Amino acid sequence: MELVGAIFTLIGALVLLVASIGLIRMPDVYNRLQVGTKASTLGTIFSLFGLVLVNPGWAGKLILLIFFVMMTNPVSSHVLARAAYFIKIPLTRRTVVDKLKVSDSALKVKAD
Amino acid sequence: MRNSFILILIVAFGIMLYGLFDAFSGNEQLSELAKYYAQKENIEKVQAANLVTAVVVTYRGLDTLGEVTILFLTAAIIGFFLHNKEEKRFLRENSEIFITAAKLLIPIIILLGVYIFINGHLTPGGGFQGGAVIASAVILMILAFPEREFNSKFFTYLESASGTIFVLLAALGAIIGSGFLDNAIVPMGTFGKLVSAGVIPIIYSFVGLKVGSELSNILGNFKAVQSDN
Amino acid sequence: MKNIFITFLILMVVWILLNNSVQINILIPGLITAFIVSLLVCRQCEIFTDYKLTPKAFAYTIIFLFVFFIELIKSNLDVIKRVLSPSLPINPGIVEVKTTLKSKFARMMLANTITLTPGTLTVEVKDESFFIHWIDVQTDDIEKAGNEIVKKFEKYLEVIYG
Amino acid sequence: MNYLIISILLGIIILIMAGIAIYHKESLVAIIATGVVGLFASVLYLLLAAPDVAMTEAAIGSGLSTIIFFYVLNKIRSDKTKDGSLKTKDGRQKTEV
Amino acid sequence: MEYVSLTIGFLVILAGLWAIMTKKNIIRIIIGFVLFDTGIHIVMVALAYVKGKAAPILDSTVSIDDAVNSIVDPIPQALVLTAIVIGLGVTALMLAYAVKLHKEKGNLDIKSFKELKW
Amino acid sequence: MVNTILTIALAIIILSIAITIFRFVIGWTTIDRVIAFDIMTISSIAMIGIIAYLSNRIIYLDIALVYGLLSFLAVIIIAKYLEKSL
Repeated sequence: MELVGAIFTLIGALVLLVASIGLIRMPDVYNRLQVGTKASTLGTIFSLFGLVLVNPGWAGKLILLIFFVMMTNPVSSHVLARAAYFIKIPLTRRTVVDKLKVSDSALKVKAD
Repeated sequence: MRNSFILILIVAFGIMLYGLFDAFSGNEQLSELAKYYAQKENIEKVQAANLVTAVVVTYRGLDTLGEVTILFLTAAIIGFFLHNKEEKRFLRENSEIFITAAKLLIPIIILLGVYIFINGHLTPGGGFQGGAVIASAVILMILAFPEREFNSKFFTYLESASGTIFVLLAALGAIIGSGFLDNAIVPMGTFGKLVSAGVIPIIYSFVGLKVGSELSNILGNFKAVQSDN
Repeated sequence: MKNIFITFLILMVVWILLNNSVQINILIPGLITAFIVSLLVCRQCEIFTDYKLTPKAFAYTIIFLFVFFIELIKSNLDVIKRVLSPSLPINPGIVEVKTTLKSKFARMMLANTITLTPGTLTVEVKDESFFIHWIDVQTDDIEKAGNEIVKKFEKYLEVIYG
Repeated sequence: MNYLIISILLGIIILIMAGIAIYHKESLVAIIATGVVGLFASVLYLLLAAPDVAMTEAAIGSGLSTIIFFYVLNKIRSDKTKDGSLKTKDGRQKTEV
Repeated sequence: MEYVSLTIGFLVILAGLWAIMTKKNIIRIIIGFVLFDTGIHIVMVALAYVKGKAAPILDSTVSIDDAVNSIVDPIPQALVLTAIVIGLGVTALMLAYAVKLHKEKGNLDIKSFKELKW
Repeated sequence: MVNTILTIALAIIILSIAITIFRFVIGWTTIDRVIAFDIMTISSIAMIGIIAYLSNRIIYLDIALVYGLLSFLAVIIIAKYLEKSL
């Protein structure tokens, strides 16, 4: 059981490594944000879940931590993506469709 | 030219620091004072499992009082400097997702702050950290609902009340117990449980409330000064 | 009233998880604190009203979590495949999908789930349209994209939150 | 447990971040780098068996002071765009103060 | 490990001092001050470390009977804890002054504040 | 055995943080740097968890909680600053 948990943690660490590699390789901000959010969230969840298996006595705090990461990280990346779109960070040239630009009135500033 | 003088100065300072580094040979055991604090009978007298808390609240309690006073003065000076009447500004609407998440997270964050300063004598943390966490809940509220007015009067009252109770509890130690900030004025409880260590968790709770409201006031002042452009 | 009760319940669960034990001398300060905090913030806790306190909703919550975790793992295999392949097979774009959910909390859960599942990221939410950055666009039709991305979670959330 | 290598790596990270904080030309990046210095200093405190200090540094030294810096930076920037001395070109943010 | 931390602390102190002395922008000077502060805290905590000992919090892993021989020094940690909070207060105060100065002159270049130069 | 694997995992996490710092240094836009900051803090949470296991102290996990909270707050505030709606 402990060994399984340790291997889970190792997989989590590898996923975090993939997140950082993806951060280097992806072509524009939104793709980097996608890779970064997903891989880092799952990497952390895997690592902490592995620690739950290694040491079941700590389950309470670790589960709370997993819940916390799962709740906050997507929200922060959503807010960041929204800000990036608003300050007109360009999408990559390989983009095929941009539906948001059509209804761009959603993003008009009210004043200023 | 000027930079080279500064560089020489920095190098001289660095040599001085290297002297300190050279003279340092890692500690093998505790210093005499720390040994006194870590003795079994002294730990059982104070009953705080977290020795840092024991040092901060009882042995060096007056320092903490002075520090809280300094924070209060900082908050007062900043309020004096930056006081502006808040005007309406047009901000971009927050994302609905973020507002909902903030509504979910604010109670949990406040509860985390309370946990941190109530358990100050058992786990790492205490009044200052718990106060900082509560202040970050307040800042999350400010960010998520910018149209609500920041209620600085409430925080001022909370801060004064908890500061007064802190001083009263400390003075009560001098009257009933054996000295200023003596922690044996309430029943001690059993070592290592939540209800133990006498008056330490109570004092730390009030320190936490005080620090939290002071930091919230500072942040609220910095937010209010935004609006005069 | 129901709001305060649900907030109180959630805070108690968080308190027990934080303390990692259920002794009586830990529970009593937790009760007091959770009560005070839930009274303090009750002005903004109307988000919990939509949760249905029925056994069916509870069962669906568990099924939803299960589906969600499977999607999470699938999404990461997908990400790993994309990142590590030398040709970088991406085809990104922003598409629009519609949802029928009304409850605020359910919409937040849906947006979070979309962000954490394969190749999608919520960029903007406006009324009933979600604008989603999709790393591998297959269709730009609203209906088809909705079927592809949203439907599999929406049906559970609809039961849970109404 | 031998944390020596980990502490050396953390130290290298901290020094790189301190260099960025001093020499980067955008103030915003400098402030984020200062926050990261605090963050990894906090991990270093954890390795040095000081969890209390680590928590204080994470909450106050790295969290709240960064937030205060951002409020001040926002204030300074908004004045600057008002008199038009530093216009923002399309998209690219000029945050140098 | 404490040697490494001590070295890092000294280098961060020097970096902060360099920033304070050479930079012209007041915000950069305050950043230098924050770095200086962090460096001093790292040095103090590193000086408190005792080889191979645990954190000064007694629970199931550190027993009360053997506390003297199994914990690190708590006193510098307590001092650093208060010093960090005071550091936040000082930083906030300096930033408030910076806002005020910016309102007076319209910029933050240290060279344009000549009133107190003798 | 378990300790060895966990130490290797710790080293891998540090390596990923180092790669992220590379993005932080060369980052083309500010948003990229903020993403790098986010990933650094999230990785530090996993790192603190592993350090807590290796030192066998449950109390270290409180610090990870505070970390998670403050990284969320910092990202939000930077995003709102960039949107000019702070």
